[in-house]
Amino acid sequence: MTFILISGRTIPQGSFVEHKLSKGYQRATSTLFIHSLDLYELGIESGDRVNVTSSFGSVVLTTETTEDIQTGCVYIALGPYANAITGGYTHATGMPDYKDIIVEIEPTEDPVPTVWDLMEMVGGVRYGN
Amino acid sequence: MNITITFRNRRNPFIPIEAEMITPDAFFNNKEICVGEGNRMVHLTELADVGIDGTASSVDEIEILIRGDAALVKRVGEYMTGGKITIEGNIGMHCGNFMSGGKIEIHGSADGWLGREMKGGEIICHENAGDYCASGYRGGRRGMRGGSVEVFGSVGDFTCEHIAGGEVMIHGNTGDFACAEMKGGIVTIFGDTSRVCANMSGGTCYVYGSAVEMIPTFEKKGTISHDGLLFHHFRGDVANRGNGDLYTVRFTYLQ
Amino acid sequence: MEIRDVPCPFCGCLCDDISVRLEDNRITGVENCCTLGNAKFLSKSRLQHPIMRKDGKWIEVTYEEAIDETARILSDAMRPLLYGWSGTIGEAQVVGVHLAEEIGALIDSTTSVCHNPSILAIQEVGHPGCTLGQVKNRADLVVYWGCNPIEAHPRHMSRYTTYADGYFIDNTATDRKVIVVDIRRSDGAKIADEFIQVKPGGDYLILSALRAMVRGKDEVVPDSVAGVEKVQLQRVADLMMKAKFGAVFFGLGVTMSRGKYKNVRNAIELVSELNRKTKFTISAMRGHFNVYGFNEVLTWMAGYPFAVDFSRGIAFYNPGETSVIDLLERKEPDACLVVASDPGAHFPKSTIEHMASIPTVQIDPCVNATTALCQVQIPVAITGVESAGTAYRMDGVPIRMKKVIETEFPTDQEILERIVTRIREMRSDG
Amino acid sequence: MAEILLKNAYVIDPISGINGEVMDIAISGSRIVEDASPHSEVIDCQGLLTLPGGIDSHTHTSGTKVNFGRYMSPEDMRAGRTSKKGHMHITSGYSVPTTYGNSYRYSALGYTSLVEGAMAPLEARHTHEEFKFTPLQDSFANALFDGNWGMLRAFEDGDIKRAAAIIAWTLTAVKGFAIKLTNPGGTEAWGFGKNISCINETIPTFDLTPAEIIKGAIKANELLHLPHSVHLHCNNLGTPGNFSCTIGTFGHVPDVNDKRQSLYATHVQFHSYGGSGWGDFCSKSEPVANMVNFRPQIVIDMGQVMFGRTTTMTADGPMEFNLYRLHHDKWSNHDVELETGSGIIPVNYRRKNLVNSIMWAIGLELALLVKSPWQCLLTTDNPNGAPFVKYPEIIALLMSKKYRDAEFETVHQDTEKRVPLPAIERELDWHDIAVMTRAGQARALGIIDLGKGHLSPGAEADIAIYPIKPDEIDPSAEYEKIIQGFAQTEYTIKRGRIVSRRGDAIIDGENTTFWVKPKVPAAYDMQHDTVFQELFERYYSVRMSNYPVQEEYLHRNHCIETETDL
Repeated sequence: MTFILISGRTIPQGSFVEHKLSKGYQRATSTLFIHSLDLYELGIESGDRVNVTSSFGSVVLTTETTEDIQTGCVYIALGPYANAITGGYTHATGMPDYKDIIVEIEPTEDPVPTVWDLMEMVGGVRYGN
Repeated sequence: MNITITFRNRRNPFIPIEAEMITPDAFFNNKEICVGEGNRMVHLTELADVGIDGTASSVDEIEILIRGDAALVKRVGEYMTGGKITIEGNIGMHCGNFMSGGKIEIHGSADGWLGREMKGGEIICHENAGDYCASGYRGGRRGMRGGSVEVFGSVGDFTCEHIAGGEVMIHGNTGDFACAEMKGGIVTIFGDTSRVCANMSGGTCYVYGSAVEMIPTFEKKGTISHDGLLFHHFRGDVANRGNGDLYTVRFTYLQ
Repeated sequence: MEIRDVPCPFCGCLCDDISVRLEDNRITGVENCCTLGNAKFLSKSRLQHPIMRKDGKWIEVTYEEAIDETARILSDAMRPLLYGWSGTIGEAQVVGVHLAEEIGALIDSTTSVCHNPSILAIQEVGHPGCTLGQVKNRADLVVYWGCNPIEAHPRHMSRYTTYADGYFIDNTATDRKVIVVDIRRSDGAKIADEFIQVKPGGDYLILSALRAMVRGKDEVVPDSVAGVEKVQLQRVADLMMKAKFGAVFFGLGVTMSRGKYKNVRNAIELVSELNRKTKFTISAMRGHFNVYGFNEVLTWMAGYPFAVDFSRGIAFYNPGETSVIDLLERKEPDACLVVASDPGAHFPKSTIEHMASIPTVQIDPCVNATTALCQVQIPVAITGVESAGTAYRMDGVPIRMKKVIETEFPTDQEILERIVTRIREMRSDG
Repeated sequence: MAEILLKNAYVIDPISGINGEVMDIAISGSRIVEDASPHSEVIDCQGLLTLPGGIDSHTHTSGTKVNFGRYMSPEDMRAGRTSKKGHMHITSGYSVPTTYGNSYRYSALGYTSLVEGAMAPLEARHTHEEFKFTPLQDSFANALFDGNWGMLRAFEDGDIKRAAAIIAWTLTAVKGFAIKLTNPGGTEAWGFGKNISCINETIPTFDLTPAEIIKGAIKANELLHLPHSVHLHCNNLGTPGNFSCTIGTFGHVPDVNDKRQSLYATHVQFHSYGGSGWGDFCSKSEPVANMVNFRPQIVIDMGQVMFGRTTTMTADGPMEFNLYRLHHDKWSNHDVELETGSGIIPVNYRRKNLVNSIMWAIGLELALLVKSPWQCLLTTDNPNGAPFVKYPEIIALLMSKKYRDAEFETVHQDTEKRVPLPAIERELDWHDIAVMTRAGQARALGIIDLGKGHLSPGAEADIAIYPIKPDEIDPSAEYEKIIQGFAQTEYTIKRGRIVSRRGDAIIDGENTTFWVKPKVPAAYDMQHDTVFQELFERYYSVRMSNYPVQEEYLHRNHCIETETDL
């Protein structure tokens, strides 16, 4: 199914900002908020994982139901998971399209990657564990 | 006088080159042509083969041909007053900035800010142009003021932003916010456009295709026939006390 | 021991009433702080020593080695990029700007990916604003547009708006009205007197409609705008015009949406228009505690608030060309120094791919996502906890950050100064 | 210690009573001394005009508002860019240059001291940060008190001493130099989008009139024995017919200080307008100048307008909004809680615009009609009337009737009917100019005793040497030479060091910040006053303990402690 993805700041994301490699930060930034009707359409339940794909990449996220967003839109906290599917084109304004990203969402059994995993996918090297 | 500049391959092809001295004027005045490559200044000949043929008694007798990969060569033709520049392939940002005379013809595509703050002369781009084609500078209140720009392909966002004069023709589509803050001049878009003429205060814009996400604060003035087609005539932007004319064949609002 | 009135080094609210309890040079308790600030004051994890990547593995190095390597990387670069800055003090930012000037670098801050559009808009139409205390004392109408103070600036409402006591406000609970415009029915929306749920891309169109209405030109506006009923917009326009003092706060919902700075420009022009009827101000909800400080510092030193290119020996500014995302997307930088921010966690994938492919150095107290992208990381004191200096609040009020605990770690200012000195030495050695 | 001997200098030093004497000046360390040491570096001035370093008693170069002027104007920034050169950092900006730009360009004009005209106390730290990067001039900051709630409440209660105590605490806290009132009452009214149109109108939120605020501030100023007088930006700036308000204001000023004026009224050009609207707008420089001529207790500065682009910036928020409505261009406003306001808009003064032409004439008329140059100082209210780089042209206009006439030919043709300028024959001489650009400022600011504005032994060695031989130039006819000569010094010397040579800053320099600290008895120490504390506790958005500007921001500084009558 096609959705519009919006990203923004959240309290949990903010409070783990100094601990970007923690489980808490991973949880806070890899949760996809989605309307219950849309979950129903996808045939999954809150907490199930989905593969989210834009024209810039794809990433596995965990769903969480919400009524605070309109159907057809999904919401995610700012962070490395959102960025895995965000493009670097800015329309020559300097600001990438963090909001209003067109994505395809389908259920998956694949695991949610860690932040280190994501960094290694772009050519980085994890430090410590 | 014919000048041929052929850019060679570079070790790091991603570092942009700033070449504001590539103008008929600089060659006419026999200037030493230096360009910026990253944070270093180098002689043009370090990056390109330069061939000069013949003489010129005025700037208008100078023709520059640019070959090789010039997609990251910026500011070509800046402040040019006459003569001609032909680019065989693509050209980098800010081509024809502030130009007041002469002609630039690009056989490939142009990157952003093509003809920024242009005052006169002519630019023809045979493929696409990037964002801010025929626009102004940051914070500037007047964009293109005179001359003409014709793009045979499509253009990016913020095309003709702040335009205050001159004539622009886009044969393909535009991105979002074409003709934003338009103050004067004439813009013709033969394809489709989005949120066109937002906040315009003056000038005239024709859209032969479809204007999607029309700004909701334009006054409908009926329809007119033009060039064999029926156009909806809008006046605005009312939100900005504007008095510009927007003519479009089709339009839709965001619902 | 307790230290009072400590400014919080987290968000742009820069709350300066925090009490910090100390035992043996360790913070054991924090009062008055929100969840976000609390987490920062009480944070324990940090990088203990400089690290460098060698043959794909991390090794520990001395500060001198790390600084040497950084100086070498920056000296060799043709298009070095100095990025970050929002999590450090003005005094360190000054050194950064001098460094950029000296080596012909590009310098940009996190502004580029948060309120850059606000600045572009301000540069087109100006900015009718005020300090936060002015809102606290006078505003009888507060508009939160595309921002969510409860999540991003948790004490904004209690210190400056909805729940704050004010000189001209008898009863803050009843005398202040709140309008929320957001794409999500956020917690803030639930307490609003009027909530406009806007469609993606709809902000600009709604702002235009409101401007026309404030001008008394309701008749041009169609019956619904971007899915919002005209009658609701009329109600909102009316509330705005009837206010004695209205204050608009806007956030990333406006700046990051399609159209970017045009959205902000339209919001500013609505506020300017409203000033013909009553008093109105507009303010950006700036994120990092000193993101505004970098804009101030770079402006007085180079003339522009962010995204400056010094490569030609003068300051050139053109966001979209000289801004960090565009530069990385086009693979221009051949070296990068990251100071006090975490682009690894905040930049689109393709851009950090390029960072990982060039020599990148990070100056930061903690291991973060960017660590993985670096060749070198130099740990430093935590600004505002372990080192003092100047920060600018989201409204431009400068506040001196405090040092509340002693540390062995050098400050980022010291490290930057040592890098500059080392580069000069290398140059004079030829 | 550096020692310099300036030989054969053509010296005009009005404070010392020297007018055009060719003499030697000896410098040792940072001071001027009687006798040169034999080790001195000798500079042969060859009869070049040598003046004390220039002092700008009202300019906007540093702080929140100025920086916002830069921030919002990339088109102005790109109009004045220079690259790194020797000790000089890059600079940007034409009408609002970067801090280094201000410092280098002022130094090239021979200026060694600058008074920032309007510092919001809450944001003082910012001003001091920029002072740090203004290396070639000493800095002074006028602190804004026009809407200071603590002070206004004390005035409401008729308690001048308490008002003085609050001013003393605030000046000390923010390291300010003098009391600045900008549109008193008006900036407070602007908090709710209103303004004040008359000095006798009660302001909406306090039971006070502007006249009462001004009179109260003058009394408080003298109770504190501050070096400078109250520094006033009158109400109704820029409004047709405002000259009566200006004259009315001057009428309220008592003569209470025998060393200097009791009121410094700034940029009076903007306050000398006749007419009932823009249609019959005209100059009222004559009655305003007459008023000044009759009242030695008043000193004004010109606020000269020059044609071209610039940026207007002032604490006068409502006035800037009016300008915005006229121009419909970009507009910034920044109210500062419990204290003041501010606004910024770009403008372009055009010769072909009648109002602009009249404004241009009025500034010159004031300088020519005020008899004593000590009472009318040269400013453009930089950058409001014009960027300070226009000073040489203004000097030439004042010295040459011929130049004025030539310029007058180019302005709007109806100007002649609205202004007295064409009929004014007066041409100022070298001495007048020296008074209007340094000596008068030093006296008005009360800093002669600190060694400013003169060249007698013991004075600070702040000296400007211009490539002008006064005996060989007829300023009246050769005005081009005046412009060139004042545009770039041969040498600018600051604290005994050559800081600028033919337009280039040649050392990094280091400036001194001058600030005042009135000695207040314990009973009047607001630090421990519970009512005053409550003002912070309840209404400010920063804590009282975080308000004062720490010593870290000052570096080299000179604290002027004053005895008080509290």
